[in-house]
Amino acid sequence: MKKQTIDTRPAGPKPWYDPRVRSLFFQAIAIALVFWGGWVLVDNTLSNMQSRGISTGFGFLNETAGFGIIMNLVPYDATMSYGRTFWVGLTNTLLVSAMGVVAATILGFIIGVARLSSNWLVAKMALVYIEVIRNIPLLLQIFFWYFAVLSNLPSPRQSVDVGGAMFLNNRGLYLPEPMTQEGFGIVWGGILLAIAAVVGVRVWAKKRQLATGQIFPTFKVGVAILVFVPVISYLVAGRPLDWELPALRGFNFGGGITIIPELAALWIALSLYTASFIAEIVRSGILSVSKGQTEASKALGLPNGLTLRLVVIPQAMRVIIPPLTSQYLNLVKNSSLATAIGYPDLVAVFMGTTLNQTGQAVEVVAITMAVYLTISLLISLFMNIYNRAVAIKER
Amino acid sequence: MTESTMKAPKKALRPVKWMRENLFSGWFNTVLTLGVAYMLVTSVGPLLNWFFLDANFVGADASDCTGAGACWLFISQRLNFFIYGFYPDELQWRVDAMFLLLAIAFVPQFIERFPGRKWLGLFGIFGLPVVGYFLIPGGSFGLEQVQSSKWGGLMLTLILAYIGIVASLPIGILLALGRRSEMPIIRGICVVFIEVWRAVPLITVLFMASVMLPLFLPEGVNFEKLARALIGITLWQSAYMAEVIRGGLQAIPRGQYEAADALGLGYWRKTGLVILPQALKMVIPGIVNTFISLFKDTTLVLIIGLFDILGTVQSTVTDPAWQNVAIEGYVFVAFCFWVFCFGISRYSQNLERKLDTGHKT
Amino acid sequence: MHKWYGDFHVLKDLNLNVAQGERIVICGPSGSGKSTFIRCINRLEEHQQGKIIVDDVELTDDVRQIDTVRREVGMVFQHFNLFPHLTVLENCCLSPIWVRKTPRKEAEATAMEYLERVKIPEQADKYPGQLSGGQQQRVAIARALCMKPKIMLFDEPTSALDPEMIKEVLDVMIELAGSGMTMLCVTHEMGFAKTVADRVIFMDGGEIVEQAPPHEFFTNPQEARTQKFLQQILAH
Amino acid sequence: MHKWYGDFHVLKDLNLNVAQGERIVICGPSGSGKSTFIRCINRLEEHQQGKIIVDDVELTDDVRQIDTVRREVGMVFQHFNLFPHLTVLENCCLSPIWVRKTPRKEAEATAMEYLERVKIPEQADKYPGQLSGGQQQRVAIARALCMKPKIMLFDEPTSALDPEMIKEVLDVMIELAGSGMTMLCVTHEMGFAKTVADRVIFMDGGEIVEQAPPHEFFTNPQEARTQKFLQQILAH
Amino acid sequence: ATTLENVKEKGHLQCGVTSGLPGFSQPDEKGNWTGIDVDTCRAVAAAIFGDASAVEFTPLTAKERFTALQSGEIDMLSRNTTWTLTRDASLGLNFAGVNYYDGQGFLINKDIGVDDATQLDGATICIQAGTTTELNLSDYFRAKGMEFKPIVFDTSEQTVQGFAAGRCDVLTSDRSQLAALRSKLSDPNSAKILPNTISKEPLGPVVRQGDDQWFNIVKWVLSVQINAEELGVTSANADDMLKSDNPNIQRLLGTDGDMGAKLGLPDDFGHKVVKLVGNYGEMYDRNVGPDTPLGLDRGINALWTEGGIMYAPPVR
Ligand SMILES: Nc1ncnc2c1ncn2[C@@H]1O[C@H](COP(=O)(O)OP(=O)(O)OP(=O)(O)O)[C@@H](O)[C@H]1O
Ligand SMILES: Nc1ncnc2c1ncn2[C@@H]1O[C@H](COP(=O)(O)OP(=O)(O)OP(=O)(O)O)[C@@H](O)[C@H]1O
Ligand SMILES: [Mg+2]
Ligand SMILES: [Mg+2]
Repeated sequence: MKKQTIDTRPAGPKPWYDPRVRSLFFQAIAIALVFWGGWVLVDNTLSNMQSRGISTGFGFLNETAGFGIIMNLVPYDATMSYGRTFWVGLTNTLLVSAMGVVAATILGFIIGVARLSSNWLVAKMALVYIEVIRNIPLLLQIFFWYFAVLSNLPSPRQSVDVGGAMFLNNRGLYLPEPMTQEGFGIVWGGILLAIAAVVGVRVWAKKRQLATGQIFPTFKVGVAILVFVPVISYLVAGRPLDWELPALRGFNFGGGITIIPELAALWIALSLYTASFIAEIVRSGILSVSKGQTEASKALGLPNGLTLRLVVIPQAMRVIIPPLTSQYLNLVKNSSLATAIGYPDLVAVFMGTTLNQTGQAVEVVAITMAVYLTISLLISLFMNIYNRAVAIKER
Repeated sequence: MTESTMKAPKKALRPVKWMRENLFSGWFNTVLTLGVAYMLVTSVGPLLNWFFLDANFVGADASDCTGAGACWLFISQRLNFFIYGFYPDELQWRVDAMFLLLAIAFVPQFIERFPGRKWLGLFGIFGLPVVGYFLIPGGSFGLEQVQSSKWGGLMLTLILAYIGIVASLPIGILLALGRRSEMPIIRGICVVFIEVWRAVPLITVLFMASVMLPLFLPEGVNFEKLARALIGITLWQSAYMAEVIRGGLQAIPRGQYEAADALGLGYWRKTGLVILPQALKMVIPGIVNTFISLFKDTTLVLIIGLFDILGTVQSTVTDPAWQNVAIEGYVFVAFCFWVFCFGISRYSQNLERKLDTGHKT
Repeated sequence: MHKWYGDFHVLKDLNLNVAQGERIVICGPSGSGKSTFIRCINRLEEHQQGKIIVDDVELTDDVRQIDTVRREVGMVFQHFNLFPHLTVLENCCLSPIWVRKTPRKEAEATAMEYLERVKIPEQADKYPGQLSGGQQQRVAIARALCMKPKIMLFDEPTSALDPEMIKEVLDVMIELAGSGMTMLCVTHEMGFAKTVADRVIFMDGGEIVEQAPPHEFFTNPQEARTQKFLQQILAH
Repeated sequence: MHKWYGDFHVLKDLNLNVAQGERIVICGPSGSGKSTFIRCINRLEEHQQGKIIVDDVELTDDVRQIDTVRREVGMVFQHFNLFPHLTVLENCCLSPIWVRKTPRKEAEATAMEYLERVKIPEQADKYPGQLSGGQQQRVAIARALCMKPKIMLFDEPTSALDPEMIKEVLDVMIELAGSGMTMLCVTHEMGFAKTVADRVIFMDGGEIVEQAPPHEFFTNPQEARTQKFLQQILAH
Repeated sequence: ATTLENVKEKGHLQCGVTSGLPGFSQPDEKGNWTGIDVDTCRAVAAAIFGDASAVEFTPLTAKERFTALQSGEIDMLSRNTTWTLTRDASLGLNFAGVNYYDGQGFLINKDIGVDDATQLDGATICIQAGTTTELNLSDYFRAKGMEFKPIVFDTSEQTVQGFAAGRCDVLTSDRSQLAALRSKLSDPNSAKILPNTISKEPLGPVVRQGDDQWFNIVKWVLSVQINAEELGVTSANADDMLKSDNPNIQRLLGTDGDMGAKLGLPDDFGHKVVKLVGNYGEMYDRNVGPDTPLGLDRGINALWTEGGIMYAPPVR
């Protein structure tokens, strides 16, 4: 065996034995295959569509939709375009997803912590909850909440009446809607002022704590400011706010804000279902923080609450975030089950009625899928950034 | 220093002490306990009544459901439909045979030390689909053919989940390997494939598979609706599977790759003989969990008009012959799913625990 | 004092008085209950019978008393148990700020002082994961000191360290002992025991078998078990 | 031969001839490039400049040549890197069966022979996880030998082992050396070097600083760096 | 290949139907489908294969139906689908005739005490997704200056369930379906159908555009059934009628002329259709007529000779 120094790169082998060439070759083949496959697909689709007389293009988005949608966050009526139905569906999807994410996270954390509670009964109940809920298909749960539970609420005439301002019946939950009058600008001003004041107090309190060590009750004072300043400005401005109360008109309640049962059922089912997964994630996150950490914290004299807040949770978050992200993604995707109970989400409205009325399946489905892809990439991105921020620095 | 045999104190007062420590330690816990207990007491009674005491179990049709509770005879009367769908009565032995084989293959997995359970499991994964392929649709070996449109109920649910998982495994492996490949383009293709499939809801996938697929294929090429649903489910599932397997691949220490290289094993042998066996074993719990979620997700085929178990139940609760049996129907389906999923998830937890300790030796 | 794990009697009738400023080294074979004993002192473990009185406060179920005691007792663990998500400085300031309500500025100043004392002021803004084992253990000591405890407990502070690093840590501990701090230290470093201990306690099977000033303990052990143990240890 | 990691020049102008049957020990401080060097020889790392010729085959990008060289070179790693899902026997047979295409029977017979040579034939059907570190390392040696390599590379084969086990492994290696196998061994076991090495090579900063027969190397090192290193090592 | 060739090659007709609507298409426990839409499919199968059972049914929701037909998933769609200009023109579809003339109506809970659709201002209304009903409803309320809240379900089962559960005041659909849906309620007498008909809903089989032969086959199979009723040919007397010397009947049953060949079918296809499936009247009576649970009168679906508008062009 010999080794020699020669100041050149080792002589190149025959191309087909050079791993670099090989890898380039494989990749070229792969790319060719993908393009070929894609081209075949597109070609087939186009020729099929043509031979079957299906119109193509996105022109349909400007045509009049002509159908009603029960819930719209952006202004909508039947005279508007199909393009508008897309926005209605999308905002409805985003609404129920956002509500679901918030509720599922809160509930999931509570149940996850309850699962570790020293209270035997509470821990067992949390366990039962988790094991029951996550082992039953979500679609079934949505049906259950919608058809079996919410439908058993009273009819509009027998509504549950809360002080003549809120009503609950099988058509939904009716809440008074604030109607701003002239001069409400002052109240807005008050609200902004209050927010600024709270931020100010926080900064000041932190400074004071740095300087003197006294801990200022920022939270309580903040809440007080947030409540009183707007209330006072409201009174000063001469109560420029009317409440539109829901009232029984004909068949139904009119006026006010309505939370329709479809939304409620979907929201409840999504939140409960996802919460059962989040609870497990939270539990394993907390358990992943070694016992030594809690002991060290106790040895430093930190009480249980602070130990949880300052030592355990920050470390658990690192373990919790990645699976939590995928639960959020699942929740958004699962919100498409809305279509089964008639909540007008993107899939029900746009990939449902609009697709059916226009017949332009390829375009509509492509748009829908692109939307979900975007949402999920955005969530991943956001969570990745957060995750990097809480990652633990190692050598 | 001498009483070395002193017993732990206060042993006699155990229950009281246990309650004090576990239920009533501090006012907060006491309030919680009382609250939860109150909820339990007020809900368990009526539920018990509805489920058992006031329920009707025997009879022939709706008119025998007289009690205030659940009408279980609805379930027992329609059970055949819920399990086999439209599968012809006289041929149902074929489905039963599959159920039996399934049980033979997988029940022993729960029993430690069952001889040859590994082989039974492998038969379950690779052999069973082959047997099923000939047995269920028939059409060969002198078996009468049964169109897939006649399949339904629990049987269809199981077929969907089963084939979905078995078929997505190899695709998932390839995707996972591709995603860890050193070739940027291969990696890119796999990443895009995985992320796209993972981002879209299953019902859009099913919708596409069920009604749009023929549009993408050359004229004349066509499969059955069920086959198309399966293709959709499999592709969608394989993206999830790929991520699970990638987790296993990442957990294999670099030394294993290097040792295999040093032994002169090439890429495929290194992967097949050294890396994959370890990685797959490590992610069995993950695979089982994926299976559970797929199993639950198969209910969505109801939306594209396949009669899975939830579909059969939904179509019968609107049958005019039976009134107000929706809750019973849903509870029944929920129970079926729960038994399966809970059982399997327990199994996977067991496995996880075992693999956990296995690692430390 | 007695303690049980289930039916297992770990600590049997321990009886020990520690005077202020005294430095005690506890040794004994593995499983003899040393860690358990020292952890009882700041109530990381509960004792079932007998009394533990720290600085005139008796340890009972009362959370206030437990808090009081924990404030007066600093503890250093075998595996450091630093908080990996906080910088070294933050680790040291955590308890002063949240428990003793010291202003952050002041807490940081004190922390820097102690970090200087353990000779790693330049690492203050790093994360524990970025330090070597010996440095980490020194941070752990500084962190315990930042509470200005009256008593320091050490549970095998050097046994998870590489030999070069043991010395760094022992040096810090010796310096600390020199400053008159009350210390209880579980360790097998007999050199350390000889140098600083006022008393060496030998435990076995959950009992205190022997206690004596170090030179007596090492040169003239009374009990057979102690002799055997010392032979093993010193054979190294 | 030269090698860079990015801009970092790890191996600088190494020039080494190893005759057949020669036994070479490589030592040097941590990070000096010993592992990198030895891993270049069977192309676990790529070199960027210069030539490596093993048994008349030059290592280039050519996959066939890499395969040929790897067949002739056995390697034993610091952390054994046994395949935990295969039994000891299967570990040993893997490469003969799949690379050399030996019939299984024959491969098993050979494997048993080598297992006997490393003195653990009775462990053949156990899994690596069930063996002690020393036994595992001996299996690793047997596995490498089963390929009937012309050259054996060892990368600190004993440094992950407890002291009692080091001897077991060194004994096997000494025996192996006695049988005339060409060996390149990275180790800090100077005893081993003295006993078997034909030549000791000292590396630092990616260069070969000194090479000499062992007695000369230990008794009369030429370079300052070598002297310093030897002092540290021998002080233990 | 033409659709007819494809169908012959497959050996069966793939027909899209509803996933369950009594009288139109409904599977029983054994998966046997019945209904007027189903019979329309069977008639086509009988014409092609001489075997009324050579059909496979694909249950479809309203949303999926056109996509399924467009994509080639099914050969014909017979799923109480309303014939409209847009559907005919821009979806790439052709309507092959009308097998039921319907109109949209309202099913309402009796408790509400509404007798006329004009009193429905502000009502919550359950509808099925992807139907013309959805559009008609908007038009009707807009024209009347009234408001409504639509609750849109995927399947008719869910729509009824929603109505039964009190989620909406009114269920709207084609009048024929209202009767069927009402029969699914636990107490059918608690609900009534309002007299108003707010739209024209000609329902019929649909095929893909661009295959005229196939379009003709479906169209003429339906016409044959209507003509058969007009000529008094029934499944019971179809064999006897072969001996009839009425030239109309002879052409219909294929004993005279090559009517079948012109369509690419066997000449006796008319005989097969009537013999195996029956004439239009039989089909109607069997599935939705007064003696069925739906109990619908013939009404405008009666033959033109009997005061209705069922009128088929002559087989000649
Ligand atoms: N949580 C526990 N539950 C039950 N037994 C325990 C527990 N913790 C410790 N023990 C047992 O109590 C005995 C004393 O343990 P301890 O950790 O105090 O020993 P030690 O003297 O510190 O030993 P070492 O030198 O190994 O640290 C041991 O036999 C141990 O197995
Ligand atoms: N993959 C890599 N990328 C960048 N630098 C590396 C890499 N691997 C090793 N190095 C650097 O190359 C130098 C030589 O490393 P090498 O592992 O060969 O040292 P060594 O002599 O084996 O040391 P030790 O005795 O600690 O094993 C070191 O400075 C190391 O940090
Ligand atoms: Mg200990
Ligand atoms: Mg090295």
